[in-house]
Amino acid sequence: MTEANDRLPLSLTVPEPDVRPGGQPDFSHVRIPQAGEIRRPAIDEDPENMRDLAFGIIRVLDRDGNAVGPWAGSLSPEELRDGLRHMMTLRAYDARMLVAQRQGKTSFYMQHLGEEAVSCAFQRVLNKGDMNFPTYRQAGLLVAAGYPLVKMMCQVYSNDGDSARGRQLPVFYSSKENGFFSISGNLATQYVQAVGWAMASAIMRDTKIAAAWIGDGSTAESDFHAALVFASTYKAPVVLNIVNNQWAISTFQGIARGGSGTFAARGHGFGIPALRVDGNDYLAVHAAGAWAAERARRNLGPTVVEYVTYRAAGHSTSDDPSGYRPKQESEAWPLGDPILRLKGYLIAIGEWSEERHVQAEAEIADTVVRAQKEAEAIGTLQSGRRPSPKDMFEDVYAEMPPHLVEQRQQAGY
Amino acid sequence: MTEANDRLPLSLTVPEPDVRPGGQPDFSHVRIPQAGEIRRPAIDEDPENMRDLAFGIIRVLDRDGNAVGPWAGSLSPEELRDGLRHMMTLRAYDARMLVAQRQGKTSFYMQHLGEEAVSCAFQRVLNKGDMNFPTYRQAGLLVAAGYPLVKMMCQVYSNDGDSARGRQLPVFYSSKENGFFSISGNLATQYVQAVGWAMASAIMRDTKIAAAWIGDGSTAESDFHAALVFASTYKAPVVLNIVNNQWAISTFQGIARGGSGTFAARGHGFGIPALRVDGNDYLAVHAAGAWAAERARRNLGPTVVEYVTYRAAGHSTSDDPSGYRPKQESEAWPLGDPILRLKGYLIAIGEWSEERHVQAEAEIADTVVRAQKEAEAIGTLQSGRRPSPKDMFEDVYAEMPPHLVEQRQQAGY
Amino acid sequence: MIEAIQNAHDLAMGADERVVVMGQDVGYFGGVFRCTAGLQKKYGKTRCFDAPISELGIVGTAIGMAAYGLRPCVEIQFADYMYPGYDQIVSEAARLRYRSAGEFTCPLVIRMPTGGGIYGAQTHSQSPEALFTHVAGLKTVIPSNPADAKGLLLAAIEDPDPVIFLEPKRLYNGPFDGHHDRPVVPWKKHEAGEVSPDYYTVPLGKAATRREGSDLTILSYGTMVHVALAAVEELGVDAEVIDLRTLIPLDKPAIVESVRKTGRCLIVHEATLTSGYGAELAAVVQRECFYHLEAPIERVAGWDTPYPHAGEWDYFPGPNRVAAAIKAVMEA
Amino acid sequence: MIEAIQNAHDLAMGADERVVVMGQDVGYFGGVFRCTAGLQKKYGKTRCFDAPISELGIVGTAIGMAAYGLRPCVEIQFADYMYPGYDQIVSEAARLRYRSAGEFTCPLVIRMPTGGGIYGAQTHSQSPEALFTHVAGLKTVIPSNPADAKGLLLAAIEDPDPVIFLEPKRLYNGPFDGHHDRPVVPWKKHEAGEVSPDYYTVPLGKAATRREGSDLTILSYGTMVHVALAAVEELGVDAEVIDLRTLIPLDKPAIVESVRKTGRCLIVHEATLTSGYGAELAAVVQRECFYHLEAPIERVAGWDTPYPHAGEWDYFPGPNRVAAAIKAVMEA
Ligand SMILES: Cc1ncc(C[n+]2csc(CCOP(=O)(O)OP(=O)(O)O)c2C)c(N)n1
Ligand SMILES: Cc1ncc(C[n+]2csc(CCOP(=O)(O)OP(=O)(O)O)c2C)c(N)n1
Ligand SMILES: [Mg+2]
Ligand SMILES: [Mg+2]
Repeated sequence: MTEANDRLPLSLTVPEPDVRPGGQPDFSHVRIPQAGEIRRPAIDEDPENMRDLAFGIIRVLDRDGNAVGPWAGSLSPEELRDGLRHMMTLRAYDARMLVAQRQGKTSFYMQHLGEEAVSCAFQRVLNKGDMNFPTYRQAGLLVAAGYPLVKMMCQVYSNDGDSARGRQLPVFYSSKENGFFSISGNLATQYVQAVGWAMASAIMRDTKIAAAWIGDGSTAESDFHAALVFASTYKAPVVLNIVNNQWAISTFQGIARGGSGTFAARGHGFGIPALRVDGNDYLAVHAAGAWAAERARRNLGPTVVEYVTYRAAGHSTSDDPSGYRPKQESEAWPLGDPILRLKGYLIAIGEWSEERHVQAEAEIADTVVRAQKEAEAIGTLQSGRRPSPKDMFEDVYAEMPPHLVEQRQQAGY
Repeated sequence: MTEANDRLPLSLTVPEPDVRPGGQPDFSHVRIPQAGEIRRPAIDEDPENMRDLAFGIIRVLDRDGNAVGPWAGSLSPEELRDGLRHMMTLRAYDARMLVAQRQGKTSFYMQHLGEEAVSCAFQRVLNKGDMNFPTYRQAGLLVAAGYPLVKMMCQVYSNDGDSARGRQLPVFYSSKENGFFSISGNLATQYVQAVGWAMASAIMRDTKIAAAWIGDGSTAESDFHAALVFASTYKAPVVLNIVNNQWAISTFQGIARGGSGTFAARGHGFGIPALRVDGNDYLAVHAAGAWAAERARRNLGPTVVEYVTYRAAGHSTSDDPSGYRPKQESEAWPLGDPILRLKGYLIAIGEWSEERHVQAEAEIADTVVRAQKEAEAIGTLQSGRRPSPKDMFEDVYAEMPPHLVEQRQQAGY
Repeated sequence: MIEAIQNAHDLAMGADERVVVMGQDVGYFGGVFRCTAGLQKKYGKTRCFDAPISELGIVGTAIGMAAYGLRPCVEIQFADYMYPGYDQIVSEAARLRYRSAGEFTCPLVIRMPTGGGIYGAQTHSQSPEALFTHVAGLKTVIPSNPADAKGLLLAAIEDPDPVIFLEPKRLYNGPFDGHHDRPVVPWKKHEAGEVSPDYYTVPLGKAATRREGSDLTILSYGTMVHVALAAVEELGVDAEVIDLRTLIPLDKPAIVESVRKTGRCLIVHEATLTSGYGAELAAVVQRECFYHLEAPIERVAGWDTPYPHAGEWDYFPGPNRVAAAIKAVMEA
Repeated sequence: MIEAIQNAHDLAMGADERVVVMGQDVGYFGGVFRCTAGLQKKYGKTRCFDAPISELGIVGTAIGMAAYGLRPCVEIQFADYMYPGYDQIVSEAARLRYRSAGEFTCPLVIRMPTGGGIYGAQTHSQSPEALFTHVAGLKTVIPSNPADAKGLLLAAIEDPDPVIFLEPKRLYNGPFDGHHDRPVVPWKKHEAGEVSPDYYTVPLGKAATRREGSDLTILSYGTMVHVALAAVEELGVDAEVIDLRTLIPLDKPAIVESVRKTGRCLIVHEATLTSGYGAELAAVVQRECFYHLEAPIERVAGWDTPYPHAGEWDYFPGPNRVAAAIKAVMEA
């Protein structure tokens, strides 16, 4: 070993977002491919031959409201109107629940503003019996599956109508029936569970597939790696979704992503094919999701899909993003608003109109308000019918062991 | 959601090695590039432009004993003779310690048979002050650094000469002075620590670099992922070594690797440049290690290096590989024996001879035996001078807290 | 005990196709301790297979499988290596039923060899049971002999909730009374070494009294049951020795009845003393038996240090330490 | 308390360039609880920076930094999220000095907000201290007021070994007596809310007596100290209330002296009861004070269930439960 004092000192790189509050958002350097530009490989394409797809952005809707390119055409106008309604419903629902939280009717809330297309469109590629392992920001999966808004609200209010007995933080829904796995507060844990669930389906020679969900920031967690290792090894029938909404609370995506250009690229380390998609383009999300789901169903194994989107609101009701990013950043975001984009397209092809849209908005507002009334008639976090404290001791185990019986008695029940 | 009963049943893929005991080893499908075939990129090459290097095998020594191609020439004959001696010493040391274990002089031992080049050659690319974070299978780092064999043996014997007071399993050495971080029994944990150590050097604007070590099987662990995330994000000056010796106890490398062709490819998910090297070629290991170390020193960040080698012996003294792989597999392994290859090269260039080799073997055997006598004069696990039980209570904390003082007294000390 | 565990797997897999086995080296090779030998051959490689070296992945995928409806029984190669999977165990397996109010459940068994006595040093000797007993939603089981190991493992696999199944590795090949310098006794020479070939279960939550006595009660589990029995015989004291078998749920009635009878209590485990499961036992016993206790409850446990290699037998709480503690309890 | 913790960071970083701060959102933004506000601006982004969401990576790299010679002080955003880093804490940070006989050491502080009371439900409310106190090689600290928080944190950063620093998040903005329906009291109205701007340390391993008394001894820490004091005042009982401040090493003399004086003991913590740190305290007290105890030691703790959202105040061991237990101890 030799001495190396002649060396220049090292220095630590700490990635920074381009702008901070006070600065002018500028996304001009973000390369956004044209709609229709990215090719659509065969379903059974060798991952090694489609590396480019992890670095582009699959887009279907162009700026003029046309659906173009090889990924277009996966949905009928009827289905697209459904999709529009789902996204509008989710946005209206979010808005009401946000207000309800501000009114003290619950403790906490998390919105999807700007990201509605991702979960709403993806749900439509699944079959009954398939299972999502979502994060807290995919309630669109439930909305698009037709899960009752009242039940969602009862969960948010932790009232007596909550099927999880008020045990979970608001927005931590669960619905086996609707292919929505119980949400965990511990980031990323669900990702590897989804792989196990998919492995089970394959072990049982079943036909069900799983969809794993994770945020950009959470890909840094260990569970993400384990999920890719196991999915890659056992060729599990699972779609490995990554929702890159640019932010993890106050931390921009560059901290989790590091030196790779994209999150989709993570798949390449495992020989897993990876797509990168415009997450604000309902048609693109659906087309890419369908492609990946089809791979899983044909026993071709996992696919990584990165949805490029933007978290337009705060991380949660506990967060104020103006502390770490310019207020105008959301508007400057180049991929636009998913609802406006789909609406524009439907109008362009003569399947929708401004009038119908206004009417739909009113109908949806009405539906949401009625659901809210129904839910609040049961109760909110602080008033009305709430789960009994007695319930607190149930479901720790299938059968209550003596020490919990004793504690329940001590608690007075 | 629609029903999907028309689908064919899924099935689980469980990768299997090509042959099991009773079968005939056949490595003919393993593509091994010619020596000299793989290009040598500039030190500051963009990772995206050198993806191919994760899929080839950098080789310098060809079958005829020539050193060829762009990676040749990093070492003088003198240095190569040192390298040969280090590898021979390690092999002789292993052989003695294996016998010592069989004789009951210690509880456990792990050999390097067939993998000597990896650690012996890599050590020579480091400077004083740099730090290895090794696994249990890189004792060559110590041998090549000139760490006394007697001290190594005292560790193996857990005798009173063991600087770690007999606390650790045999072969779990530690030497700060020699850039050898204390070995952990928990696989992979050191990998991310190496990244932190390297980050510290950069934070302090120092010039030291770190080298992380991991086995093929252990890359599945979470720490591997965390290491790549942090190294990639902060551009830590670290070399991320992966020793692919084909086996993790009884499990072949395909289980950890999954669908990616190589372990080096893992780097691509993070934009980290990756090399894949003939681990049985002393010159290739040195050249690739030097390239990666130079990147780190120039503040260009981490490099993944996969060493392709073969674990010729059992995993440890607790393991009998004939239970899970053909006995002849080791001989069939196409990359040959690292000692024989370097010896052949030195002879071919006129810098060594059979006679000198025989003489060196005798000298080394003598050195090892003398060291062993010295170590055994202190003691072995079951006899002689052993660390005092009193020591057991030291070093849990810098200062012994009252409850440990009490327990030590209870123990009679 | 290895054969008993292997046999329990075999019977469970034969009886229920939802039982799958996964872990490092458990497939073709049959496990580094051979507890899964022959299973892959018999049931196929999609029912018993090798896992990557990721305890997180093993537990995490097993949770997904359990939620799907399978009954995974997975192996962690050594209890010392469960930590990478601890988040999935604590935050996920233990809570899934609760947080979904029973909509999703996790019938999962996580087996792991535990304890020292094989010169495994600090990373092959740990007894982390207290890290499980503190977690609501988990059951924790630890057998002390082959017959129990089989029956408890079958009960654990049948159980609708996650069960941590700790296997004292020093007992794999025979009972061990702590006299490490004496010849190894194989199980076949021990009465509890006889294992019925039938499918049977030993219920979770029930302790076993290994020796009746009136002088004091010794609470123990796993390897230390044998050590305690040895110390009792050597001292010639009339101790009641209770083998807990299941730590959670705890068989409190059996413990309380015994200590109220004897008036004295010693707790023996191999895990480090501080915040070990013995603390919980002491807290329970002093509360439930306060007016019957004639002496302070003593604990014999591993020292609050990592498990050293050379000093293995200085660390291990052998019969001498147990005997000294018995004397202390009797003479107090 | 937030300002006190921020200030301790500031002073430590100013005094010692080896002190570096890392964690999720701790950099530009200053932490979700604002405990690191302004540090990046003042000391630069290589001394205080955001980490990826990998608790393993945060602890693992910090161990490497500590081994290098730095003094990392890292934040885990909630104690509930420490599990992915638990292996690195237990198997590595806690053991590095021991296994290398002092050649490599790990002067590392791991801060994490703990406890409930903010409607955080099961994944923002946990009190996992017992999972640290069982691990040899770790020190575990938990302050109950701003003055202690600052002095203990500075002592922890100075300490040559890994220290787990638990911050009761319900105390961040004021003392909390458990009466959740009463108005929030800010720290500035509380005597311990006054924090000297100077650099000072509060030694690890020393408990503080918050109230002297002769009827019984209450052992507690963190938020529950305030709850216990409230219950004592409301009942009008003459209790001695001890705030442990450091769980490991434990200030045993202070505890033993007090219980021997009062003859009765109640232990109060928020963590789940079974195998909680209260068990260790009960085991120690019954042994050391056996002949002075006039009643069984009682424990008031969180129920052995996950922390529910809607039922937060049914779960939290508030003044009523503490008062009932005081009565039980006094009347036994
Ligand atoms: C294991 C764990 N660590 C930290 C947190 C705290 N936390 C909650 S959300 C969040 C950011 C997640 O960001 P991302 O994955 O990008 O998802 P997004 O919120 O943007 O959808 C953090 C750090 C947590 N819940 N779990
Ligand atoms: C966390 C953890 N899990 C499991 C083990 C048990 N174990 C020890 S070595 C080994 C195989 C490692 O294989 P590899 O990483 O390929 O290294 P090699 O032995 O081939 O050098 C296993 C599974 C361990 N030591 N630590
Ligand atoms: Mg995000
Ligand atoms: Mg290997």
